[in-house]
Amino acid sequence: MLKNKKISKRAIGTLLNEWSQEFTIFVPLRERGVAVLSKWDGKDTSFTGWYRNTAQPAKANFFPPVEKMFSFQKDKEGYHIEPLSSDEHKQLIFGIRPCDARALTILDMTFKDLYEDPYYLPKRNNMVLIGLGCTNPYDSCFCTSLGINPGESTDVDLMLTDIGDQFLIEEITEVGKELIAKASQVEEATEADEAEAREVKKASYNKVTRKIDTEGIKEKLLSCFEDQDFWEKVSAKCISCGICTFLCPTCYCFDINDELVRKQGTRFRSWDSCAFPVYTKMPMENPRLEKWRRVRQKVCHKFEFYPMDFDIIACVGCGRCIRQCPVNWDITQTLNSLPTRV
Amino acid sequence: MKQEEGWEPKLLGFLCRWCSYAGADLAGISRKKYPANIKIIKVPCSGRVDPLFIIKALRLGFDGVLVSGCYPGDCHYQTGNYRAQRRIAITKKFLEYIGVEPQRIQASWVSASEGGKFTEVVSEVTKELKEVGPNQSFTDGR
Amino acid sequence: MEDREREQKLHHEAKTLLEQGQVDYIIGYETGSLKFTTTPLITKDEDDTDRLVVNPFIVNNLSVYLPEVRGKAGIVAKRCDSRSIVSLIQDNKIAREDIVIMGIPCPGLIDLKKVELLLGKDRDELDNITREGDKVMITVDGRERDFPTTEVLFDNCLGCEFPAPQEYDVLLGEPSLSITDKVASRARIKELEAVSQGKRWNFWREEFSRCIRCYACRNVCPACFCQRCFVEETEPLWLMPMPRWQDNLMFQLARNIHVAGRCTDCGECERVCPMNIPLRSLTRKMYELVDELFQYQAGMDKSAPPLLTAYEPTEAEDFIR
Amino acid sequence: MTVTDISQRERFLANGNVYLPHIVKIEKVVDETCDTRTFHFNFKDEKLRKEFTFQSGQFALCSIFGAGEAPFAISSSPTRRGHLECTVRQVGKLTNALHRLGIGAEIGFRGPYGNGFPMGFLQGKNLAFVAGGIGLSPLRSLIWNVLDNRDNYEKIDIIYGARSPADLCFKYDLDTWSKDKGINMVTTVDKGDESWTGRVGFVPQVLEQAASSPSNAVAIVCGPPIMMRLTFPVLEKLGFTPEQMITTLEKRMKCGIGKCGRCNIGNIYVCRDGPVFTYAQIKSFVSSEY
Repeated sequence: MLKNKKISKRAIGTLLNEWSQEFTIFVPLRERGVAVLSKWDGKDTSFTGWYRNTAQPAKANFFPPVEKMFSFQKDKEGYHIEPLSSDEHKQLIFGIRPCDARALTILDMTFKDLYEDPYYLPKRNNMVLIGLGCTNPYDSCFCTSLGINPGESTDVDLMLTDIGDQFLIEEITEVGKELIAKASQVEEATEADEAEAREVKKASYNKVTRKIDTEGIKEKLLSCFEDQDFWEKVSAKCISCGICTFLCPTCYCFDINDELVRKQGTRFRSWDSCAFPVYTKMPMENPRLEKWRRVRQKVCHKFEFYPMDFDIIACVGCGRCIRQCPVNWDITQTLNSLPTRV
Repeated sequence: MKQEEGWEPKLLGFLCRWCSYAGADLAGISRKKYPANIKIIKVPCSGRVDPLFIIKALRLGFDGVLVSGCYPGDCHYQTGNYRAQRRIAITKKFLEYIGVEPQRIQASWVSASEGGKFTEVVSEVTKELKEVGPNQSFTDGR
Repeated sequence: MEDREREQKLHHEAKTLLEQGQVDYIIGYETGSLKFTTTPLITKDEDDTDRLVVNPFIVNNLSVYLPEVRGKAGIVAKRCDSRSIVSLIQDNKIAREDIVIMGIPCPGLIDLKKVELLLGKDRDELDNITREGDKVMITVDGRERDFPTTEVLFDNCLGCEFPAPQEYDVLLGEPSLSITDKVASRARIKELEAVSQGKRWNFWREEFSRCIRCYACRNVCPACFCQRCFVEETEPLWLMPMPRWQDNLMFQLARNIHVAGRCTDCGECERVCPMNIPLRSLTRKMYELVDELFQYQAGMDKSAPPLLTAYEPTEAEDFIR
Repeated sequence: MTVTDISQRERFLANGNVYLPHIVKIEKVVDETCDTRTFHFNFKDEKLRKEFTFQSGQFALCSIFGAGEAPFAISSSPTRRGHLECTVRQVGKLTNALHRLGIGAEIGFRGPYGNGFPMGFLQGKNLAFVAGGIGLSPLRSLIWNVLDNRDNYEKIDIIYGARSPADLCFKYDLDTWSKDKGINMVTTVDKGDESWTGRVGFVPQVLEQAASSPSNAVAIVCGPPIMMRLTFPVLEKLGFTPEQMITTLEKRMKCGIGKCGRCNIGNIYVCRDGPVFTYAQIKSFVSSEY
């Protein structure tokens, strides 16, 4: 029983063009040497040749670095608040990696918790995700340790696997099915294609060699939580910049600020980071003034607190924090060197 | 650059309280006329002017910034104006490289007795700024 | 001297310093967790000193850790780092007697971004990178290719005058001749200087629209040692703490002016930028301006007053009315 | 982590968006100390004015438009719904901006957020209120709430301290309470002045001397962190169990609804899971960064 489809790589342009009737399309593009998700220009599909992953995760499409929350004006009758009209236009991300797609599923938990977030969720609900399996993971990747197969994903609508000149297409959701039903260039996949895809997935899984041991990690972190010596040693070289958190696909902390220019006001929310001392600063004290406390917070939030709250580790092993770190601070080394209580 | 009819440059002046501010005061008392384009912030010394103030003023949409202090050797705090001189020189050159017209960053030495010089400086600077046109560096439409 | 020999000497020096209690900490480099990377090693433990390395990838300017380390420190320093140390001494952020400098004569470091661009491959896809004199050999897919050193060194290394550290207690190896390319070193600045003012502004505006305000450039910079940076001030609020190009650009302009005369052109800000913003085209220009206006180079003389606290009554003031 | 039922609060959302504030108007400003003021305010919206409810101990995010937003405990009692009150000490950009506002000024208000004091648990108990400085403000809401339903509670002790007589907040309330025969009221200052006739001493010491009985009692504590850290051991010494100690915590907050991240203590978000906690809960936190 063959259900999967396939499409020639050369037909990707046509496919995206068909979809662009309905969606704003985002694809990986290189801007000044940095791979980013950009609005598709209608032509460039070169990413199939060079694309490994984007420097910024896809979260920026749902939870941008800075976004307007609402605006406000003052007149004779007082203040008026104008909610911003949300952009209802449907969007489509082509080529999201399984790690980044899982990260969105993890982010959903926070943004749905208690009160639904009125900025993130509408964008999320309006977005179609076309996953593309990794064939060449980075040496910093450790997704397999977090239950992610770099070649597979159920967190997307369609999942593509690179099988040479073609992509094998798996329909994951109903939305994905409909998209494929309407696409003109899609063919039925053969048994050979399926076999090829299985090989590709297996190979890419095996290419991920960096590992962490997540078995009992929550408990291990709990037991060394108060071990100040350990955390001081681990955090010594950290320079407290925001790279690892800003580029992390599961980090969601934000700041809220007002700007008032000639009686026209706007409230913004923007990314914030637990690496910055001001993040927790209160007038009289700061619970995380010391660097080791902030590093501990970052590690524990992902591997201890998030699992306590939502029963899932808030890390997908994308390796950006290792790859982009100015001082090569490596979370996998930290996690693999947790002191075990004797 | 398109200029609106009747556009007048907005100039922000940081004046040392010991000299230039008094000079401006004197210009006022002696009913000397100078362009109303300048808004004045009194500072304890021209050395108090952090280049950040200058950048912030440009960010806020001022067309030019004037830092005015005591003549070399006359600083109330001995060396404040010398320090200001270095900072402003660097700021002016650096911002020029970034793409800000150098005329937007101005400096002068005006003593407490030079009401006349103050009016001249403000007039000249205003004239220069008129030639340069509005500062749209930080607006979205440049 | 070979890197291997230098390393052995370094291990010995570092271990002795700790053993004899001359320093409380050693700050150096150890092999990083990714290919062709090193990572700072900050340790009190004598046994750790065997992990210290010297190779063409010791990129970090370790002097950034000095103000935060409590006690005496033995630090591995290249020329640019040693100048940052001198600059920190000038600013009274650290005391000379609290530091033992293990100087590395540095013939320039390999810029992996340039290598990646040259080969169209990412760092982790390369098999080997070695350096011999004025050639760098890179092995990819089993094939070795030669490149002139000047093509793969960091831009700032290409502009580095002299390989030996400015200030040191121990020198690990003999300084060899530097391979420089002054023109290539400031090629991007020259390009900018050649275009109109408006174009230059638009260039920076575009570049800074990508900035995410991670502050890596600031935090990695030894010259940015303020306890509280102006971007964190709220009364008055100098700029919005969010990544909009106006605020990003303002932040970087003010930062550059604040570190004028302290920046030693170590190039760390540009290297760490995750958005590839050419920050050195700002810092290097400032470095040149300072030199041109005041004949001052940062971190050359530990007894000289810092640039912005000093003056010469005779200085040119032709721009002042 | 406590799962909070917010169904009652959703009707108070502006336009269904949890981040949008309602406009409220300042009706009265009371100077408490040289740097602390109580703002009385009410909704501009007629319907909200009538319908808005909250629990003692809950907080709200107040916007000073242009300056930003910050969380404040509601210091008035839900039993007295003529208006709402927040007591604010001038410590930073936002509170400075708020202090510049006077009667008639408009600010933003969204809430109520967090969990209030466990009123059911408190019923029929002896209550010991222990507060320091501006820490009285969330407790004041509860105190008036309790006094307005006096029959539901047994003995009431109030131990309140401040750095100096001039730093005592809510002097008008302190007067009323000290005259109330049903309340054992002790006011203390760290350092007195010529006119001060009351006690001198730190709150934990005074508490030890006052020695409330732990039997069928609950201690409700709020004050600066150092006071709280010293008060809990004293209460334990007096025989209070950690379950009998209730407090309300303060952290830097931006969202108020458990998303922006900064108010966490381990996996606990003060805004979402608090701000009211028993000392037993605090002791069970992963982190001691409270």
